[in-house]
Amino acid sequence: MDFDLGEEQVMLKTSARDFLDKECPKKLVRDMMDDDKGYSPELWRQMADLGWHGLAFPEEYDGVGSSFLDLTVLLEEMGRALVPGPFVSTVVYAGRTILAAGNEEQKQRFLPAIAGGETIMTMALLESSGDLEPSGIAVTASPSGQDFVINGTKLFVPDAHIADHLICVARTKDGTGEDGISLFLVDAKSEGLRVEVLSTMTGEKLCEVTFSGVTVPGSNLLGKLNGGWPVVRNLLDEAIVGECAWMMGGARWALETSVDYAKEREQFGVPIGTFQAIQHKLANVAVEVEGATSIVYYAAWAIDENDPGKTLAASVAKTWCSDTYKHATFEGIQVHGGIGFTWDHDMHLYFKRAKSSQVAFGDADYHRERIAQLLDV
Amino acid sequence: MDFDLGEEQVMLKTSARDFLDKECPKKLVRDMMDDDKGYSPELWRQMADLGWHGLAFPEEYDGVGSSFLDLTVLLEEMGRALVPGPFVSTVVYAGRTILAAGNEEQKQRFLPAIAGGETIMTMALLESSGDLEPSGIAVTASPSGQDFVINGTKLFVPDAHIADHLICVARTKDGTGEDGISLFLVDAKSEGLRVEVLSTMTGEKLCEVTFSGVTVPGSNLLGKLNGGWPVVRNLLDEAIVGECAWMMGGARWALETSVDYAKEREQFGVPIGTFQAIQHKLANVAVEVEGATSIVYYAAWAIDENDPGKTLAASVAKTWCSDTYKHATFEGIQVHGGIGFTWDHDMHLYFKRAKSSQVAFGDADYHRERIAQLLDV
Amino acid sequence: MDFSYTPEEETFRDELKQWLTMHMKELPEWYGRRDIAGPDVDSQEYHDFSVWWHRKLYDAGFVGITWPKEYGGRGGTIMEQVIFYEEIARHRAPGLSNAHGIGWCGPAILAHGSEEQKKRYLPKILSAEEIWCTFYSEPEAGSDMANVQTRAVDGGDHWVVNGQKVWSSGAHVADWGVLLVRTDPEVRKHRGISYLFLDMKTPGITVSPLRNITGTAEFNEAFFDNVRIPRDQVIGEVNMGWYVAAGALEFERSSAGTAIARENSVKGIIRLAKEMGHNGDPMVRQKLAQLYVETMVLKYMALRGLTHELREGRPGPQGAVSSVFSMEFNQRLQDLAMEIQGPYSRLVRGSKHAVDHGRWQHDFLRSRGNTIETGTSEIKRNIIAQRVLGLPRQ
Amino acid sequence: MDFSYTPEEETFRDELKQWLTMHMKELPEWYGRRDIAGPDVDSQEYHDFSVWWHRKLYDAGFVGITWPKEYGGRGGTIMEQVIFYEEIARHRAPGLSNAHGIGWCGPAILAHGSEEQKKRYLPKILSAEEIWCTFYSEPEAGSDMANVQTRAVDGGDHWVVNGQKVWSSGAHVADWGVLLVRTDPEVRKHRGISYLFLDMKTPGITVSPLRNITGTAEFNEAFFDNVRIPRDQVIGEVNMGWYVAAGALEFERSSAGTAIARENSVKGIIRLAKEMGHNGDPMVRQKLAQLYVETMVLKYMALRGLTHELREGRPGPQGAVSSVFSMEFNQRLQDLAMEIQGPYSRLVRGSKHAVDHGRWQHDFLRSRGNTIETGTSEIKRNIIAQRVLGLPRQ
Repeated sequence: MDFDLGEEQVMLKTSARDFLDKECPKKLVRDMMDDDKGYSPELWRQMADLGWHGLAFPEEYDGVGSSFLDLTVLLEEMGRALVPGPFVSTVVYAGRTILAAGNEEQKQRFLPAIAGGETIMTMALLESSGDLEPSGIAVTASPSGQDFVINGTKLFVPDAHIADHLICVARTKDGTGEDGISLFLVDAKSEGLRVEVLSTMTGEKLCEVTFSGVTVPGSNLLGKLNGGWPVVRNLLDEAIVGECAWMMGGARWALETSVDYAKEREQFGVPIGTFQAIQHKLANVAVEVEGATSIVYYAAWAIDENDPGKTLAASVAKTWCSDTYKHATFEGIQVHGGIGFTWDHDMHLYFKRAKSSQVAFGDADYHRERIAQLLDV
Repeated sequence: MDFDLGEEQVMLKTSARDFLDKECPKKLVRDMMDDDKGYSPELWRQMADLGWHGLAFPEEYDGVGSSFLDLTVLLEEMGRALVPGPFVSTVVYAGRTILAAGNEEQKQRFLPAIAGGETIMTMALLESSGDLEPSGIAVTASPSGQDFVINGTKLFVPDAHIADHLICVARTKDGTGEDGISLFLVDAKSEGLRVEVLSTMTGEKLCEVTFSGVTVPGSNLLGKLNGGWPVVRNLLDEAIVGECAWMMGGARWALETSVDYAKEREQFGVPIGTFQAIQHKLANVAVEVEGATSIVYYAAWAIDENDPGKTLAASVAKTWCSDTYKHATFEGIQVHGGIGFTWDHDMHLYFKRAKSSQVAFGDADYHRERIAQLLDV
Repeated sequence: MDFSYTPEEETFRDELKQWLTMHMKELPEWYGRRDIAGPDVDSQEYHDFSVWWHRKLYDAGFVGITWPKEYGGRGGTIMEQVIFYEEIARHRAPGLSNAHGIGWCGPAILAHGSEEQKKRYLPKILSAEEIWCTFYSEPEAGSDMANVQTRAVDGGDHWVVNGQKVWSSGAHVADWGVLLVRTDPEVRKHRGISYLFLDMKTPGITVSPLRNITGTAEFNEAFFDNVRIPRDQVIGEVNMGWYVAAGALEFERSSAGTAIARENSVKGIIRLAKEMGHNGDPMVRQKLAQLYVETMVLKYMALRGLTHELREGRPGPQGAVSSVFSMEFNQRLQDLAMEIQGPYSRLVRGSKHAVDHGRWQHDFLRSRGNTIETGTSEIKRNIIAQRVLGLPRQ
Repeated sequence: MDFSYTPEEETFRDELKQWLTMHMKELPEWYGRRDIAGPDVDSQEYHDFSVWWHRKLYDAGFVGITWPKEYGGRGGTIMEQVIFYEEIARHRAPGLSNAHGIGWCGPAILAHGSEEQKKRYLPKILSAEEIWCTFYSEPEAGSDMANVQTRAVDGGDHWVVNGQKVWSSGAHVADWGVLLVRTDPEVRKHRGISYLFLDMKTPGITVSPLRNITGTAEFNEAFFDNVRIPRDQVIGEVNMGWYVAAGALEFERSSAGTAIARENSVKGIIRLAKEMGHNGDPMVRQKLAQLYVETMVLKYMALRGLTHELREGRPGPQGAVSSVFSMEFNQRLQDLAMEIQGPYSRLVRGSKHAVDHGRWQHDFLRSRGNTIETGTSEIKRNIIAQRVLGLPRQ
């Protein structure tokens, strides 16, 4: 029995922590918030060289062949460091989708390029409704000879402004249900494709992507025609658990930083950490963070095992982590008092990320209802 | 401007507190939990002599002619003392309904008898669904010459086992909506009427009342035929606010008792009230109790003024008080530690009452949805 | 107990309503429009607008409603004050400017100032001809506010002040400032503090903006380097400044005004839920209803507290209690407003698709300061426990 | 990290499942039936039933799964222990009896007892031939558990014990009891305490039931009046009893076992919601889902804690953390179970129309003790803050 990280995972975690402490300081994070591209090509290259991009791809596609759980451990550390840039978009949203649904040619074309850090990709899923269900997909892809022509607008697409290719989730058949949805690999330089970067609270780059008669060759269909939604659903499980790992890493930073501050900041002649109100506030956060760590690792394991309970586990993790990250940073600001409310202190970087992660891939209420359905309540 | 009790209300409150401290000790409360009747005829007589029963009836019916707010102040103190017996059933559920909907003859027949403490009454409203909406009413009253014949079963009827008369809410027309519901004054000794006392956590006497072809004369119709539901709705506002006053009185007892204990109980060589965890716990309860007091007085005022917002105010009060009373007693037990968990300490009497009041006349979720409807969300 | 209004009060309300209906037409185009973004809240343009509107209210007799007439007030009743806040909220009109002058400095002068000080300063505080700010907190005096390190040394006809203050709101636009300084380092903490005030043009003060998590800089740090303040610029007795600062709760600073304003925020978030199409979601309905419950409780609790204070001459338990509640309520409301927007909550002012020009995002971020800035929630709960409930100090 | 089971573990599970399927047929008629009320939980009948079932489990080798074979245990793995709890829960089978013997007294003997003590006492604890209870709390030693006043004076070949204990669970049916006594009043609090044990038939002990808010009396007060305890009936060193009592977390007492059992409670409350017709209520669905989330988090947190303990030889932070969480979780669950019943929640055991014979009502009331009985939630949060997070003591 073994319900915690193995030795190699601990090593991966430690080395990632050390690397990011050095190469991804908060100065970089802050600079990238205002940067047009939003990422450091140098850091991107370094991470690729460390094998991070290909960590969870098989060796035949130049990957490391590690598990999704290993990737989760890495994402936890990236969330702790708030690594800016298109890592998740490229590796998880696009890479894992291609791995799951692509044909051999597509895999060979994209996965080694991702693993090598040579290409940036993303997925264009959400639209104006913000809806995660098939009913939210209205962008169409109509057959035209051997090609498909895509029309419509995608919203909240991460990193589209720097992506070389996008996976576009589109309707290939009339309707609002899950049948008739297909996935397309779209070259970002295609004619008729327009990207506008939106301004976000966290400085993350979310984009509006407009498709005005964008033509893609039929060979760019990813997976089965009209059978794209199960692929999306599968990817959502992974994306959710990845997001949770990121959140949990950030929540632990907020906890540890607050604990450190409470030990050293004095008021009334004693460290504020001696006050029971502060002690219990942080004890509560500790309970939540320990719980988050446990459930995220379990959910990641369930994905690796393709366990029938993986979707349920992902929803459980997202419900818990949404609340945890928020509380950890809300209390983080409170424990820091005025200092925590300043722009100069780093707590707000995490705090804002917590709020944005809370609504990413469905908030806690959404996932609780989903859990009720999965449990057949 | 005057947003707090007036001088006379404060006097009423003080004298009620003094009287009940003396005449309604916890020994009596505990004895009545196991008593078949569930009330002390002596205390009942004393309260009537003090004018409590007729406090909110006009003088022409031997009442004192005070306001509903005055009655609320009294109920607050009765809730604090946990006065056992059919006061609320008789005075509020039955008395206030007769006052609102009865004809002159009915008022003359019942109200002075109530005011004088000579009769015990109640209302038979709920049925097996526990539903507070018209759809919950399935007991029927069918015309038969000048009479009506009632059939069906009522549940959770308070004090029916000692009542002289009941007001029965019954369907006089097929359907499930609010049209076709009528109210009848039923002599408790009527043939075909059977009362069975249920065992409750609080020792309150709730009854199952079965009507098997109970015949009541047409003159016992209270209010308009088929127009009974608006009377019920109006009574529910008053019953809710009365329940809230009762709850608020109990919550304040729990708060004060816990504060007193925290001042005197020592652990680790100091009073436990010096610990910030205890201080903040009780501060939170204080916030809730102060809020409860303020909103209950406002809701009672709105009833006196027949303010168009009175239903909304009642729902707001019930939402708040449901949470408040529960928290005050949950925390009350926790602050008292092991002692608070014993049968001998009085906290559990309040704690159980808090749980039962929580679900009486709709819990907080029910009222929040009702508020959303009233606000046209 | 009487929550209804007298005929005189209804007349006052009518007068105010008419005034607002007429004069709100003069508000700038961006005000109240959701399709146009207004100026940044920390901009000069916004400050000018705020003072301009304040002076119109002042000229119409709606500022300092309960303040004595001889100092520029209306000499009216608390109930009129309540009505003022109700109508301002109902009309969604802008509120008053010079918040620290009216909420803190003015009341201190009114309660503890000399007759000369009252005559000289109060009218211009009300008219916002002179903007005031406060210098209370210091880096080492946050929750422990009595730990004042800024020193004022007796220099004969003046005080010489040295030290650092933080979290001074509006210091960059203020004409006058009040400051807590230590004038006697020998006595115990709460004693030996004085409440001075100074012309912001006095040499030796350096004010620098403190950017907060919203990205704006409504607060400031201030450094006092041998600042000379005339000896008579003290409010109340020397060394008794702590008790001046902790003085009576004024309506402007009480939760009653805030509570009434917050009813409007609840209406605003209900409107938001409808516009985002989430008003049918049972969970959202529950949360909105709960906010409404809380705002009602807050309002009547604050009003009851006011009644208590008027009757007893000192704040009742409801005061401390509604303060902590009011601040946390606003945080819950702002947090929910973000939740309701789903992925749109991530977009801020200036972005395409941002809801209401990112106003909610700003207000949400700003709200996190609420449980810190006027005493942390922890300190307020200590006060409730110790002063209201009488629990022993450790 | 590996949440899956080895073939050996699956074999163990199959064996256990077969055993349960066969032997649960022998359970009394009232067990698991919702139309018949069973005996009161504090009745002799219930105790006898509980011991009877325990012995069957023991005879089949399912008690003391991780305890050494030489002391009557199975000598198995922690994973088998996990499987045991899973299957007991899945089959809704009764659990073990002699909870204090197996959870507290036995482990203390195992860790600190002499070889002779282990041989003499452990097998009969496991077999429930001898029921054990604990005497820890005192009227003045509640949260401040080290404030032990009960004195044991050296009487040569025996100790002479005087004092009062409270909250002793099962003392009225126990054969043996362990007790914390002060053997050296001169040294500071945590030192000078010893961990004695005694035959419950020893003269001078008076056990009287302590009725709790459920109306039943599972706890007791006990008075020790010149009780003579043989000198060798001490576990561990004299004056070091505090550290014996605060010893290693055993699986039986850990939250892992509880967490697994609590999955079943969640299933039970979902069934209740369906039967009451409230499973379509969106708010009820949210609350049920949240309970499920919490039970999953609790389970994996507790299991991770166990892994940590096995690897490091000492409990990890997850231990203290999951204990406070587990207790409060059960309170939330029981509270919700009442809420779901609406007006039916008011009816108790013995009443017509009572849901499930009032079982929920009893469990709800009983749950209020959870955040008190094994250390209050406040004390546990202190421990998390100080020992896990390393925050300074005051």
